[in-house]
Amino acid sequence: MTTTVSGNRGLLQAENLIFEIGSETRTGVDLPAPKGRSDRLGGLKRTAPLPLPGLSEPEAVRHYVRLSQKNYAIDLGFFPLGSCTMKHNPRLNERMARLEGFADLHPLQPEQTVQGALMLMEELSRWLVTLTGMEAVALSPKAGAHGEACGMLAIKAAIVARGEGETRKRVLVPSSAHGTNPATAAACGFIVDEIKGDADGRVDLVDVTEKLGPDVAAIMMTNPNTCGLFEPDIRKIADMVHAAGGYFYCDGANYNAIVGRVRPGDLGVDAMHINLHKTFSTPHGGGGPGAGPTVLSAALAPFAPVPYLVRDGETLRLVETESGADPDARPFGRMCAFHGQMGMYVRALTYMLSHGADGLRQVAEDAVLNANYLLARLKGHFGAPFGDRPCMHEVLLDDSTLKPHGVETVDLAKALIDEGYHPMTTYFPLVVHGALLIEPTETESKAELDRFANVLIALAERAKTDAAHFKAAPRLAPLRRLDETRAARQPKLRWRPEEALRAAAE
Amino acid sequence: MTTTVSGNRGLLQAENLIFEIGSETRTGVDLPAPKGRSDRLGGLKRTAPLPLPGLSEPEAVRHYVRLSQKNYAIDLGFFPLGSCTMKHNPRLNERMARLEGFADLHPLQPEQTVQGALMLMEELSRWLVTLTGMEAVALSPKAGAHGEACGMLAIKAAIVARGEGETRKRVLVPSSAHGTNPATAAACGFIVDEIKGDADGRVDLVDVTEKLGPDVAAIMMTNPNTCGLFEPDIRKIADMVHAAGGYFYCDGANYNAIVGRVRPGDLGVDAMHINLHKTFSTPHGGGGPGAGPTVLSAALAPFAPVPYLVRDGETLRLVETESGADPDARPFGRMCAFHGQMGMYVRALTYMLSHGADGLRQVAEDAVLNANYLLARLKGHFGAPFGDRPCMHEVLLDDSTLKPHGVETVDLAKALIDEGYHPMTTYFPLVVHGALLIEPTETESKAELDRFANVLIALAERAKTDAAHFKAAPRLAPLRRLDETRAARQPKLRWRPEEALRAAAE
Amino acid sequence: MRYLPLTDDDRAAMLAAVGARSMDDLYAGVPREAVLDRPVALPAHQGELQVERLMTLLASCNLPAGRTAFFVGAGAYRHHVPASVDHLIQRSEFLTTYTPYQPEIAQGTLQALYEFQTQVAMLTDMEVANASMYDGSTGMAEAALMAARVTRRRRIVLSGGVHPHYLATVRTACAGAGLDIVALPPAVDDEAAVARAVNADTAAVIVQSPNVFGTITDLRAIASAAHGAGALLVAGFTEALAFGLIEPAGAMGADIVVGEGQSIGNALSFGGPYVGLFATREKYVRQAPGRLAGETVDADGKRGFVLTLSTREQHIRREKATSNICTNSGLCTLAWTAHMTLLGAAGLQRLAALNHEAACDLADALTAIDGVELLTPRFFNEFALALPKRADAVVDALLTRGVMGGVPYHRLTGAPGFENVLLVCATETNTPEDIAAYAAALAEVLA
Amino acid sequence: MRYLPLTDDDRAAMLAAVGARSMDDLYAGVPREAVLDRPVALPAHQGELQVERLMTLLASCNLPAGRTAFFVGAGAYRHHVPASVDHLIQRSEFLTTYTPYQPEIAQGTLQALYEFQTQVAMLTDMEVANASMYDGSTGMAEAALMAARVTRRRRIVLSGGVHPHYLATVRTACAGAGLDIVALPPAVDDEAAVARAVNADTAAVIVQSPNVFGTITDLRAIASAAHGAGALLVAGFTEALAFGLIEPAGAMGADIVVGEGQSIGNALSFGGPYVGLFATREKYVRQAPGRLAGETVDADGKRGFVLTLSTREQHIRREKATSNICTNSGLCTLAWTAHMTLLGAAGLQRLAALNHEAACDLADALTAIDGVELLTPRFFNEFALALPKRADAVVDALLTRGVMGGVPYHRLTGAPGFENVLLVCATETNTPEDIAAYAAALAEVLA
Ligand SMILES: Cc1ncc(COP(=O)(O)O)c(C=O)c1O
Ligand SMILES: Cc1ncc(COP(=O)(O)O)c(C=O)c1O
Repeated sequence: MTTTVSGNRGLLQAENLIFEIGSETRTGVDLPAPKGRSDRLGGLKRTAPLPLPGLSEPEAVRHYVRLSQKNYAIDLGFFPLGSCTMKHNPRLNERMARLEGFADLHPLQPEQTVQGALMLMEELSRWLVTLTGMEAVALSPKAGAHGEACGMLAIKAAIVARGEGETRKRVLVPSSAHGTNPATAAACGFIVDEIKGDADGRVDLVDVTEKLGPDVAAIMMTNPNTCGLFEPDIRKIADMVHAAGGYFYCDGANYNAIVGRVRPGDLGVDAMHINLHKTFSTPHGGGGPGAGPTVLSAALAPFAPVPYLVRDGETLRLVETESGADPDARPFGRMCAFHGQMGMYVRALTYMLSHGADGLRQVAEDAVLNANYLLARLKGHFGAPFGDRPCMHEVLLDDSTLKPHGVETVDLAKALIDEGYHPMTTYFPLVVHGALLIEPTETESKAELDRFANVLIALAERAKTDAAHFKAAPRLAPLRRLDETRAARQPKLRWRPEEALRAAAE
Repeated sequence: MTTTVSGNRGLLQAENLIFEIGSETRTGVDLPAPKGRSDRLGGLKRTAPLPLPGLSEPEAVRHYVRLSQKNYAIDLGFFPLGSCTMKHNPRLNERMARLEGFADLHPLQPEQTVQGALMLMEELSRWLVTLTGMEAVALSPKAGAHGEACGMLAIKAAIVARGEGETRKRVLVPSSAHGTNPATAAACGFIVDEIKGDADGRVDLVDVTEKLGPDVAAIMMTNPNTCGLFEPDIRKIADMVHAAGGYFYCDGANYNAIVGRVRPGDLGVDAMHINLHKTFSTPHGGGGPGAGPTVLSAALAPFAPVPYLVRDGETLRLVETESGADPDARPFGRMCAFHGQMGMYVRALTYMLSHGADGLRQVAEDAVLNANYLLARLKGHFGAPFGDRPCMHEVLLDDSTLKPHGVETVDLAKALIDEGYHPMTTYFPLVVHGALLIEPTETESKAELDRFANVLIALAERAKTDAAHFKAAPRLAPLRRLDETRAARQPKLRWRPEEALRAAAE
Repeated sequence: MRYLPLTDDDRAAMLAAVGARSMDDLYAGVPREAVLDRPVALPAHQGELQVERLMTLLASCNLPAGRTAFFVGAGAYRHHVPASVDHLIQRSEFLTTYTPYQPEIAQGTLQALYEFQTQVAMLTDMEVANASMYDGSTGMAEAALMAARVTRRRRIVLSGGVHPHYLATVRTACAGAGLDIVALPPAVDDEAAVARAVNADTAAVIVQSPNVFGTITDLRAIASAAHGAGALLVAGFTEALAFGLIEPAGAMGADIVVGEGQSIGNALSFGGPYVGLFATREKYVRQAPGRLAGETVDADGKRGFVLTLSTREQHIRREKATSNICTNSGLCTLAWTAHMTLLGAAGLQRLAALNHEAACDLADALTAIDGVELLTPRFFNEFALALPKRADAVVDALLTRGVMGGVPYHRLTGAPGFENVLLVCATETNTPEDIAAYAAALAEVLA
Repeated sequence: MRYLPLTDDDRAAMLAAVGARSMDDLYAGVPREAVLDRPVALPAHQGELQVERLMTLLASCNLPAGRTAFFVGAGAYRHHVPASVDHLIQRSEFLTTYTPYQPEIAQGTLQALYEFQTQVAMLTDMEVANASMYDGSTGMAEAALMAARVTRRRRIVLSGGVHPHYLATVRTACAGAGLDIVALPPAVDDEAAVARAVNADTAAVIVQSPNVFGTITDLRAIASAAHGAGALLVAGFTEALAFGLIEPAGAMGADIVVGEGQSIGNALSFGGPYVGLFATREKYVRQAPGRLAGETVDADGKRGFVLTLSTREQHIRREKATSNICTNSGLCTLAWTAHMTLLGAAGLQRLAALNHEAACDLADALTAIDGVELLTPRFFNEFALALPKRADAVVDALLTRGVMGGVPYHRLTGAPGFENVLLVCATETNTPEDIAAYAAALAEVLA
């Protein structure tokens, strides 16, 4: 291997921490000098050290550009991370979010100066409510998990309003659920009761039936579920839950598979969050921000949190406090300061208008077609637990054909990195051992899918004879496999000035 | 070496030509359907094939993002390409150029609707004229070479106006000049007469003296010159040329070394282009666009081309045609349609306002200091033809210490690529064999310079024992060394549809 | 459709490969009656030009802050963000990537998060910080829940200076989780009352400094009251920039420091997305919510970064997780850390000083007007005024004079009381002319 | 100063390392009397916020095209450019790199140029194209010079339909080089006259189609006249988009096709930067000006791209170069090729059709007004009208009605004649309402 003096490798630039390259006296901004007038701090001037390093603009730009090139991204290649819906993020969305009339707007400006923003929220609500066939939407939740909390708190409020607050505490959550579902239920003060999956990757109807009872507040189901399958008995389950006096929370993370083709409202759903950063193409940004508007059924709509939107003839206003709420509204509270993720509303509505009702339907169909195409190409080469029938927008495979040769899910994932792909979601859902959850989305071309399938098939072949190749992967990424155990055992969560002294001393 | 099935290597994505991945029926735009009304084409509807491939937006974005990652850039690392002034390109400039009030302005809108644009041009002119100590500026030239033509045509017009158009045809050009200088002189109908350099890297005063005569129209000198040195006799040469009835064209590509510290007007210069894309930080964009406003002395100012700016009290207007010119103006013609590189004017003025008079002076000083620092660190390890005295903004080295070991300039350059650096300018200026022209610019930190110097010194050491390392470089770039001879011998300047058919047949 | 690469030919070929006659075959699992046979009743797809027109029209129905003399704060602040920040966060490699689950190809995001955590810890003078919460208010709710876990108690005391929206958010989250909220009555400065409210059942005392009235508070007395009772001190703040000038909560005994980071690197954007900063003591880190980036080495021994301590998190711990948070404020943290890196200590201190001076100048100018009283005893860049009229009417009247004069406190509570109190803020973006214009307009309105 | 990484400490250390006492030592080579001892009399440095304010103020003194019903063309065209184009060209790796002299680390730029050249050749139906000229007008000048080199003749004939700015640019460049210009008198449609003007001394016949009056011309007769006389046919155009609908010059016998590419991918930007498209026959390529990207292989036999045939260029051939051009329109070519890739043949054809229909609708609406006469016999998206009044006065009067109505032809020449002729253009950005507004306003103005 060619070694270099610089530590760089061709275009790949080594880059130290800002604490190692910057200094407290350098800065990348020019500001006028303060006048030096007397202060009004009442003696609370900072005495603590402030060792924040500064960089000049050229150094700062280079720092982040160099870092960026160590990342994989949708714009760079196929990113089939199941459940995460890594679809193309249109650039028009970004441009619209930066319009002065949206970006330079304070959440507490007088209402007469933000009518355009409120109209946008009203229009977004109309799209979400119409697409899902629900009664209302709470826009403010800031991500999917936050939307789950919003829905579960609405359910709680409805139950309390019925006077069953002390008795209905149990929430049924399938074992295949995303971790946020049980975590949310618990955070909202519910008791989580896990329900099994059946052999077909679906919620076990018998188990649900048995577990339903007067203490059940709700069921939290994902549909299409995390195995990439539509829950065929969903309507029946909804009716059973309703009959038992409970509510039906639907995790809408996979709504992109059915948008425009199926309305959750027609399935008996009472509450469902919509990850705008999944179905409606707002960028994931390396972990966020997202947005999790939560649609509500007629039963739950009165309990929607503040702020909510009210139209008075020509003008729109926000109800921002519980005391300001209309007589028929019984908001359960507030999810966050201000009005939610406006920047994401702009992007999502831009996307909706671009695709239109016809295009969104096509989005769902192409996502499902792409997944089924991959399933057809791959199922002979990998374990495909539920591969005997069509999937929705995701293909669930496992490492059962690799394991006998000493290669498991994580190794395949790392080998894919060398091949220039972001791995699929691994080891999720938990109901399948060594799960490989592939979500192609609708924004991949057939050529890209074929290339990916060819690589996976070639790797499956190679696994038969060359486990070492997989165990040593990745070799071509900016770093080799990272020691996650060490990171957790001896957590080092920040840089400390002592390191600089030590480095200088060495 | 790890081979991959996909052809990708980790993050580095293989990417085919658009002709290989797109198709004529695919598109990345949505347009309403034409109404199908009768046309007014007079039978000239296109019958020729139109095999232009289209890509959907996700595919197109990915295509160009992948391509981009195969480029080196200032934002990625040190780019010491001598004479090219690869300094940081501030992002504020980009934002300002995109203000609707500048970007969405048609060059032929009524003048009362573009007063802000004309004020900007006036302000830019004021800065350029004040900084250079000249009489006037022609803004419209579109790059340095275009500015050279502007200056030389002004000189020609002045000579013709004196009735010497047929007799003064010779232009003196030093052998160290950039290729555009002789090319420009010839394109303007002059006869190029090369003057020698002296042993100190400067124009040979004796040669100039001997070659001056009544047929000399002008001298074209670069100052600081292409060896990175200030021409110490410049004022004397200017006086001699003027005394002989000629004009002094100064190539201002290296103006960044003296901006704010020396005014070319004080040196006797009659015309000088200013590469806004060098001194004033507008981005090079992989080869352009640039901008080459050309400052003129009082002697040449009347001959400035149209369009030029006139202030009538509160309003500004452009003189766009020769017939519209003021009585005392004798424009030699027009350099281009419209008013030049407005987008670059915005960026350059933004930069000037940001740095201010004080900052621009500091720019020159830091550029010179950085170059001298590198010279001090490197001169013991490389040939440094003029390294016995301070340089300006560039360090000129050569490969004389490497050659005995079988390593030459090109090999060092390619080895630098593996080390993560863009090579310096090589084999220019022609007056030094195996030239290595390093221009650090003022936007590099001392740490970056030290790292670069360390790498160069280590490579100089390695060259003594391991020429093979250099001959085989680069190994770590997206491609190995390219066969430029083959490209020139069998030019293949475009993709052809037959290639697709052939590929399909194979 | 411009975002869809499949052509009709592709679709036909793929259906054939799959062995389906039509898409209906693939949706066969859906109950018949739930399948829509046509698009819903919403407009059809449109081109960029058309969509851009529509969105621009909506945007033009707003009055952007920068088109007025602008003095609105109360939890969101208008600052100048360097152009390079927005350029950098729009880089594809940052914008279009996910949570860094595969660290070998996510070192860019991970190193930036590690740097962010360190900067937040330095700014607040705390030991460690997480990789962000949704915003300051949800962060404060998480802090309350965390304090309850750490202390195994259920009583949460909040100062009357806490932003009413934050209070409502904390109340909602804590009610869901079954904690008890003791909210002190609205007060500009209630240090002593807060200290008195702590008792042996108290999990956390929550104070904000700067608080919604702009008041900055010496937390040391409250900290010792809290610690004496075995409670944690949760120190919130409305404006992260303040710590460039004022003593950080970490230096005054806070156990958790949490607040809104928007003012560094992020646009106002009508309230979101923002970025919650969350710092704590090392010993409590295993009870902290949210992602944490940590240092480790790769198989060759090279330094690298990973998400760590994930056994706290929902995807591992499910109903026992420290929080249900998954997606956080990724790209906003990048904007924050990039802006902070451009500032550095020198730039941050100067910026903070400019803000404080502008606010002092504004306070001088406005309190010179008859009947205007300054309520806030100590402040950074924001303060509360008592006016001789209802604040909402004054704000409306100022608006017709080109001034956005602040937030009527009453708007935030909707409850009776404080109707004449106006929250006013000044930043480095306010010119002396803005301040003069405000004073002139207010004098007119109150005359 | 935010763009300068050196601190004063750095400077001192570096001066010491260099062995200089001060910067004056390093400028010792400069004649004493020419050294300024203080900054020139211009303002001092300012922060981003201050500079942004100033530039925004200047920008606000303009009336952007999009804020009016806009019908101005005459060589620059307002089209919608997809948002992704501007995003892509702002990528650091494209924006902040140089001419691809080191091909191993410039394949991004080089492949994009190779694709650009191919697209230009396909669009114009020519064999090869170069990597761009500064703009259409300078490209036309280069074409004249090239034709003179190829034919070793000096006479250049230009149609009276050539844009007057182009004519002036060609005239200036050719005069400098000592060529003779024969410019036919301004004419909307002078096909026959052009053919007649060719003689045995003629190096090139230059025609534009679409020309400044919007006229599109069947070039076949002119081509055979030119070729019969041993001259080259240089076919210019004002609007590259036209070739999505009209027969390209390459299919009608042109030897060089050259014109303005701005309308694809590039903003109006008050006239620049734009991008000159330049295509020719393979046999003439060694006489062509400008950069050329070509395919080759690397040491491992992998396909790659380089700049090639550089023995034509100034840096090798110096005074014998085919042109002095060095920097060209790099980033504008990238915008062009990216936009063209998004369009593809299908999108291009549709876009061209929409433009043509808008122009036809506009012509119908305007010629319905008494006294308005359509001069252009065949057109793409632009045409000339004869008005009953001076066109400049009409344009001013239209402006007060919110309509930017076009360019008075007389503005382009400044010479007597054609004072009543107005050049009018419509594109896909004009709505039916815009067109109706124009017709209504014009009727009023002419009433
Ligand atoms: C099935 C499912 N549910 C919930 C979530 C949580 O959504 P968020 O990350 O937006 O909080 C996710 C996110 O990955 C998910 O995949
Ligand atoms: C010394 C010198 N002169 C002239 C030029 C030509 O300038 P441009 O490329 O802007 O035409 C250059 C460009 O590299 C140069 O370095």
